[in-house]
Amino acid sequence: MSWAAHLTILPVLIPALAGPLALLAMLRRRVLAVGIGLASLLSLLACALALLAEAGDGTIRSYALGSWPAPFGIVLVADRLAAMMLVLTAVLALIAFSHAVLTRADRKGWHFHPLFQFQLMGLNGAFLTGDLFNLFVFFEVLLIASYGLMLHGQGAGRLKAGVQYVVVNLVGSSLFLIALGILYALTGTLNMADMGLRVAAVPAADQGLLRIGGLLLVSVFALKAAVAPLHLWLMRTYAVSTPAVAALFAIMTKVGVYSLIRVVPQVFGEGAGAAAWVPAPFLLPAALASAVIGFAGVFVARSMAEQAAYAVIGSTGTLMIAVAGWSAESLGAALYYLVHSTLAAAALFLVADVAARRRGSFGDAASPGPAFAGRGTVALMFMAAAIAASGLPPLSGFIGKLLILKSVAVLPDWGWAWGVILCTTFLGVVGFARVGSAVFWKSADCEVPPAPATRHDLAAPAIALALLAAWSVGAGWASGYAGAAAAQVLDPAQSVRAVLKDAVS
Amino acid sequence: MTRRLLPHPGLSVLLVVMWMVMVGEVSFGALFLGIVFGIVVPIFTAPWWPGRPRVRFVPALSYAGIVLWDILVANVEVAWIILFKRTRDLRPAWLAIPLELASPEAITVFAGTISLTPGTVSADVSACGRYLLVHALHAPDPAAEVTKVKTRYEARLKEIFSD
Amino acid sequence: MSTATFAQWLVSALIVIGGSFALIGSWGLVRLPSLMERLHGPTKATTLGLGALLVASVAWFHLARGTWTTHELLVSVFLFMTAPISANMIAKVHLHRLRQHEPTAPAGPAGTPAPPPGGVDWATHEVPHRGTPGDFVGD
Amino acid sequence: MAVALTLLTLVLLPFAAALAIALLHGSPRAVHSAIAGGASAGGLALLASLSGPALGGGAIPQASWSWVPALGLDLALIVDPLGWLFGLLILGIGLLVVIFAHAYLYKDEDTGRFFASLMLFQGAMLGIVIAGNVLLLLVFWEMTSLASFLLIGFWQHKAEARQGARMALAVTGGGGLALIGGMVLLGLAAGSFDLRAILASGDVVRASPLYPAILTLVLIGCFTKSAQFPFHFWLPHAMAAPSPVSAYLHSATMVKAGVFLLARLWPVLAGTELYTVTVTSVGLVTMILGAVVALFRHDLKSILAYSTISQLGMLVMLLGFSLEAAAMAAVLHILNHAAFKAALFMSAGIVEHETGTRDIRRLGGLATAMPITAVIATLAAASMAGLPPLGGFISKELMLYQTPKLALFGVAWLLPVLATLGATFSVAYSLRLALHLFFGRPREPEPFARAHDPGAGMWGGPALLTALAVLLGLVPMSLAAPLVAAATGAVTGGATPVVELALWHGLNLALALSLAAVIGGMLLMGLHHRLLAAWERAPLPDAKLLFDLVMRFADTWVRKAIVATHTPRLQIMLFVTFAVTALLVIDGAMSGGVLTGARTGIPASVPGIVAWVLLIGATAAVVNDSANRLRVLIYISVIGLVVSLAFVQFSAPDLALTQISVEVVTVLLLLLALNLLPKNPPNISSVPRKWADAGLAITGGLLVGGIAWAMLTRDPGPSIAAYHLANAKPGGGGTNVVNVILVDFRGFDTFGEIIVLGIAGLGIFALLDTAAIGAAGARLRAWRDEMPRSPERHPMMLVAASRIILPLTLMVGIFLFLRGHNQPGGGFIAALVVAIAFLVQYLAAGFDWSDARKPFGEHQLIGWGILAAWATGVGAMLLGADFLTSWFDYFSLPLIGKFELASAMLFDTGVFLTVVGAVILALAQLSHVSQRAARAAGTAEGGQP
Amino acid sequence: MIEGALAFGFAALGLALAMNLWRLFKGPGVADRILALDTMVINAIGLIVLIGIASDSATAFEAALLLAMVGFVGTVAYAKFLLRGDIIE
Amino acid sequence: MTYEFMVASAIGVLVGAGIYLALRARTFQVVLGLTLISYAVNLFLFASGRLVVGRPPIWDAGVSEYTDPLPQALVLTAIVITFGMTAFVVILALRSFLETGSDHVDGDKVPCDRQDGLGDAPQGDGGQETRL
Ligand code: NA
Ligand code: NA
Repeated sequence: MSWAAHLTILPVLIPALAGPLALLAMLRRRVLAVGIGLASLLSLLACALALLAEAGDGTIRSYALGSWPAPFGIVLVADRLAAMMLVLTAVLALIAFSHAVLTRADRKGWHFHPLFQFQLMGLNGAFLTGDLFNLFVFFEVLLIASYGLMLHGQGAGRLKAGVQYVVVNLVGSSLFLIALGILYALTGTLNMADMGLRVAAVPAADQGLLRIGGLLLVSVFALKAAVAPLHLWLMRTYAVSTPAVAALFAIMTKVGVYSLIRVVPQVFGEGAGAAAWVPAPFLLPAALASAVIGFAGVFVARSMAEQAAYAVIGSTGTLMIAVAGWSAESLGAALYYLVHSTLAAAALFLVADVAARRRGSFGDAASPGPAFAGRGTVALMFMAAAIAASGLPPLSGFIGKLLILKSVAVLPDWGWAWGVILCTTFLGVVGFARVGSAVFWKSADCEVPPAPATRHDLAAPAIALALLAAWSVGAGWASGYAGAAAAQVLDPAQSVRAVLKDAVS
Repeated sequence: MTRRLLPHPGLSVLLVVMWMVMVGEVSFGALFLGIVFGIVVPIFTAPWWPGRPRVRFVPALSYAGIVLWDILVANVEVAWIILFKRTRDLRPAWLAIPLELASPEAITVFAGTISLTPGTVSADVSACGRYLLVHALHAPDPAAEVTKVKTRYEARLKEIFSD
Repeated sequence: MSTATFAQWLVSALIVIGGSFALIGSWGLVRLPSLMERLHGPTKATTLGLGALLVASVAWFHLARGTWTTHELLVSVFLFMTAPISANMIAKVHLHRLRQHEPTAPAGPAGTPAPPPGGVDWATHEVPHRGTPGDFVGD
Repeated sequence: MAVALTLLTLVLLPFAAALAIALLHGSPRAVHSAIAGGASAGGLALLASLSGPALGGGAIPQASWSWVPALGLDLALIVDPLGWLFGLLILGIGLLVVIFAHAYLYKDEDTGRFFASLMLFQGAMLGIVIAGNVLLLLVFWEMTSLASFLLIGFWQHKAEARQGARMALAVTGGGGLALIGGMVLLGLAAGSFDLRAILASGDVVRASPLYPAILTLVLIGCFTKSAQFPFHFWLPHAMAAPSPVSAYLHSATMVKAGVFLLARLWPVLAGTELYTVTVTSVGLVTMILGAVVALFRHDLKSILAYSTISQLGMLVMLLGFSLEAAAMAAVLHILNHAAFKAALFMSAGIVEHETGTRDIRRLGGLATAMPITAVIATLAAASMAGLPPLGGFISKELMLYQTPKLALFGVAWLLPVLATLGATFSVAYSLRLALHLFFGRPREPEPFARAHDPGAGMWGGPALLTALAVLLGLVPMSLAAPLVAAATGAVTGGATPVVELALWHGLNLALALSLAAVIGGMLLMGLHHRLLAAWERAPLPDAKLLFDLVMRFADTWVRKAIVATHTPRLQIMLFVTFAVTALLVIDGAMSGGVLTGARTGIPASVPGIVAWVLLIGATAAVVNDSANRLRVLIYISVIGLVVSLAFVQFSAPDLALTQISVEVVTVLLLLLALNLLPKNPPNISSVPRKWADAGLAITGGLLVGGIAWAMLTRDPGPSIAAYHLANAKPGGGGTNVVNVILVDFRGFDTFGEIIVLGIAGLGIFALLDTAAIGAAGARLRAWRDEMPRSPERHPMMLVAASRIILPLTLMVGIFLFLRGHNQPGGGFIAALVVAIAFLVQYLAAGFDWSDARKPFGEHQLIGWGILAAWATGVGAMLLGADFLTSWFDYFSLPLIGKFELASAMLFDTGVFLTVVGAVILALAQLSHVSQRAARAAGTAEGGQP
Repeated sequence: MIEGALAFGFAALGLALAMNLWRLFKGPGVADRILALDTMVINAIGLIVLIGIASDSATAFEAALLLAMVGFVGTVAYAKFLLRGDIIE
Repeated sequence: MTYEFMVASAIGVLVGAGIYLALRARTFQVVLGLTLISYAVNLFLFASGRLVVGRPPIWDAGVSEYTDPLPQALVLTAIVITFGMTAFVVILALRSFLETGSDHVDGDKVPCDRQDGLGDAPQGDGGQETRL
């Protein structure tokens, strides 16, 4: 077996190696840990890109762990969607990592680098696995790592928020296990593809139970994705996290979205009886509410980080509006927008950090502060990030929203969807303009803090913005890929063929 | 060298026996592994047991036999008290037993024996280490009880733990 | 009497004895007047109860099934080693609370133990003197 | 190809200039203005090169590159006569504005930012007018809002600049969002987003049920941008911008975008009753309103702003007629208005620049001090007033000529009369502007004393524009007719009309109305003092106050709502989570199926029932007694014990072992934590909350219990576990199927699981490491344990016993580890047992004494453990198998006999090391912190140990 | 016959556990509760042994072994907590 | 009474009690609630393999009937993970209490919080650079 055959598992194995190595190295030399982290990230990016290239033609790679055939062992499945998420994760991780290192945020506590690697391992595993229980395990890996990262730097605010974040997620994990128990009890399998086949055979007397299982699973994903009303945990958690970490967390809610997109068509598709398209009646209203709440939060936010956190909720809502369409077109739009909103949220958090660093004691509060060094440049970056996050042209948020508008126009409730998307954009624009003008235009009569020694802190947000620009310029290819990924997800037969091979006759 | 390799030889023997009991089969392979672990584990745990009490093997065995018998009897006695003795007839008492034993290990075994045997429970040691506080469930004559315990157990333990 | 019947008899008897002693121990826990008296029940009656059950088990698997199970022995060893420690610690808690005049820790019929002769106190109330067996960790 | 390149260059040039200026931010002003001017001039040249094909009626220059095919968004560019006309205005006036701004801007101003923003705006504006795809048009449309935000807010230190910028962004950007909706709907209705295709499908669109929605949304977009009533209020506040910006944005470009779009979509949208009535009446109202207000403003730029509103109203009204001739009038007036209004804004800028004020009440008689400016501004104002022989006259005539052709609301005279009224006020404010500014006596000495004409750099541009305004009246046929004709044709989408432009049309109604307007205007001017007094007494609504009120209201209440619902309260988060889940479960349960299945139950034994009572009782006690924390832990131990017994009873020995050992570690952990937590916290939940929580809790319990019941009473179907049972021994080399699943079939889960535990250990370490410093450290130093303590730290019997228990327990751990593959046990359980053995040491002999003797570091154990598991998996890869593929074989050695070696053992070693490391790390750290706390307290007590 | 004995054994241990529960709830002192829990563990070991005999399987014995081994750790920890607050110092 | 009913009802009671405690305002009570819920969840997941007496999943040549081993493996993994998470949340709650002086779940000050001798320490932001 050649090494190329192991490509699928490398995104999990690389950080799983780099994590302990960084741990052991960190006890001695930080530079070594940074080097290990960087090497890991670069090789992760290379692997993810290679997988993307492989998946581009529609090939679905399946990797049987321990060589046990599916559905008896655990399989990893690398299709277009998984590859896309892996690339996004790697890119985002590079941005967050470089910001942490350049701003020395990684020194503000123990174990930043191992935790960061384990976080990536959890994310990549969640994106790759084709097994429902294994998904739970990777959820836990990424969660426990996120607890550590979220608390990085500590302080009362983070600790308070941390308690809430952890407790809510523990409840989520419990719900996940209950859902898994129900589904295993009914289908006798854990492999997603296999379960998708077996749900059709669930007898009439068990339909209620099946639907309950599906709904519980979906509610767990919604909790992770911070879909209203299960979003309450997010704001403070993200707003108080170390900004480099918050930037990385931009993808955490997307794990929930991803899982929903992955599991619902695969397991709860047409043939699932009472559980067919299980979240259908609830998803659109919840998505609309999320978008409204999120952008209302952006509208009234009193600090840049708080605003960014609300923007995450709003963008998830927007994204979910598209997901609720469950068509190749709307799901494609959702995936395009998913990448965009992840990068945009990261950019917002990072710019907020840059501003806070340079404004001294004024932090990122939306109130007039000193005319700090490099204000024009930072203002421009904020504007770009805000344009992206609110969905104004020319950045990809606009294209994403257009894609969503167009694709949901066929839904019966399209009027609501449109109204909410357009009105929330308005709220976002006004909110960002207000905060931006307060922070970057208005000056308070106060001592100007010293200019930072370096301008390194601008690098990571600049990369994020550049990527957003690239995502806009390359929107043709990107939306095409996203659409193809969506189509592949919506045709579970493809992954059934790839995963179960001859096990299914 | 022997001290290094076998910091607690008695313990090593005990561990090998224990291993054989756990494995539940008599084979050279099992014995081999048992001996390996019986040597390695005490070396590993030696830092946590810096003292090296010497134990005489034969008296220890006979002591164990006596104690086992006493346990049997004690249980019946206590059962009898629990079932049939009225509370107002019960004569519980605190006994302060002067200790002749000096090593903590020996005192512990003594106290443990007292706890396991007729109607007595070791509750505490004095701050100076010379008295053992024992609670007796039914001791109409506390002094006799003290004497009995000292002669039956402590004397034997002195022999077992003597250097 | 065949081996099998003997086995049946023996095991049955041991089970009944074991069960009875366990029950008596727990009954003592219920009926005896104060903590120190109750402490006698579990540390003794139950050990024999359990011992009988463990012997029953060894006998059953050997006589009826022809296999030696020996883990029961280990169970007893561990119990005999740990039961006095548990009792000791619980007694210490009682002594401590007695000294603190904790209302939920009444003295019981034996009263409060007098300090040992020689002007010292029990270890629960006074730091064990250096160099004595009670000060064990210093070595 | 050449055309394509030209088009692309045309649209990219301003952006390139913006980028260049931004990059050369630190360079002197001349560089910035040179780049900006050069780009504008270059654009003009490119545009000129396209004039032949664009206006000649031949093949219209267009090019298209695919951008987002999935969306139908192409980078399509097209220069038709309408686009060309607007391009000319954008670039031409842009060039003049650049020149003007170069002279106008003060010394220390950030010209880099100014010109970069200006060029950004120019590019966006140009993009709007030459976009060949409506989605692309939207891109540029919103970009103009953003760029204008930057330009209006250029003087960011001024509050009115910031507010004006935000208001403009809110209104035009918000309108743009409506436009997005309208345009996407339009595209969906027309089946394409290509402009030409859309323009060709007017009938389809107008017949579509979506038409009213499309029209409404598009009109909102146009009206907001072009400051039509009731969206007009942002424009006056945008006057906080520097005058060059106003001259550019509010004469020829930004505000004209709405008019442009109305014109652009004329073939698709115009002609219906709805369209005509709406657009005409909105335009009419705006025209009159703007003109009336303009008469009573005192700020020069404010007067110009309202006049702009009025003039735009006229344009909108004309387009609303849906008549070719009206469209032609509109096109001509676009040209005229651009010329005179840009000239006027620049003149206002000059006046402000040279006198230091824009308040018309402080100025007057400036003609003597600044004659050049006076001539320029007066002529431009005359054109605005529609006086002959200037360009404004001709377009106003054409407008008035059209008014009787439409009976608005069925009343034939309504339009002519009201339009004339608007024209009357236009004459009036134009006259006032010129007269009060340049003629009469100076009202205040100070501004007048300063006043003088600026250099040619500043007046050159307005002069050129005024000359244009004059010439448009004098020689309209040669100067404007071909362009107007072509553009009109482009607007209507029909054939190019024949255009007759002349000052004299003979005696007709239009002339009469025009005359009436002039006379009326003069009359109003004469009565200005009295009218002004009346106006200022009148209770008129202030749009800005209203807007601010609305915004503040929205902010306050949205903020209140968000704060009320989103203050991070864990209790609410959890309540919502549980409640939502419960509702979903109830919804699921509604969808059919039965509660109790057909599986035969297992009758319970007596101790089973007692154990059940134990569990229920202990659980109830936990809830009932939850304030007494130690007692609660004892109850928790009972629950754990019963659960372990259940696992024993229901054939799950591995689980029982795990539960038993985890239980002990959990109790130790909770006890350690409890020591530092408040011992008897008061109750802080209100009674109603308790009842609500209890209700939810009971619901949740019933639901989950019900699901469990439903599950347990159903027979299982075929499960993949059959494969595991069949292959554990032959394929996995172990008889303990659970263990083989853990280390082999699903070893990947276990791999993740040990990482979770390892990270938990690390996270706990990171949390506790800092507990001794900062606020926590201070608190720990102040820590007092109210509980009286026994002085004895290390009870002798316990210490002595722990010394022998350690090796014995380790031996058991090793045994459980080695046999785990075949019998209950395994790495995880063994690790817990070993960890407990060490914890007993800590418990008995104290942390320092025990820890000092420990030959391993927990961090290293975690790291090496994960690495060992990793390496086991990768080892398989090196041997050519998939990750974690197991290997085992049976060997035989003399004396020792047959034994098995399996890679799973190595993997399990990794599990073992990680778990030992994580558990000890967590508990030892926690104990250490309590110890530090105790030590700090002990020191305070005066040396008591 | 063995069934009868087992039934008796189960019943006795069940009753014993119930008595332990009574003491657990009744107290009065926290030491009584710890003692009740300790006794419960011992009775549970007995129960496991009986289950082993009844089901003819020795697989549960490790559970008994483990309970015997670590059961006292809980008791000691509770006691240490009450004596010192800090269970590990 | 069947074991099925007992297990199902025990799960229900544990979940109910767990939810109630998780909704309380003190971190320790919340931890208790989560602990009860996790017992219930482990039992629930275990129950997905149904209840079987006397057929442990230890392969033996003569035996053909076993209980379902898979849920057991899943529960084992879940127990371990839950333990790690519980340990983390306990220590986080404690740490938050030490930092803020309040054991309220939101870190709020509540009346009587000075009862335990944990006097108000000077509030710092606490974000120190560790000695790395
Ligand atoms: Na195992
Ligand atoms: Na637990």
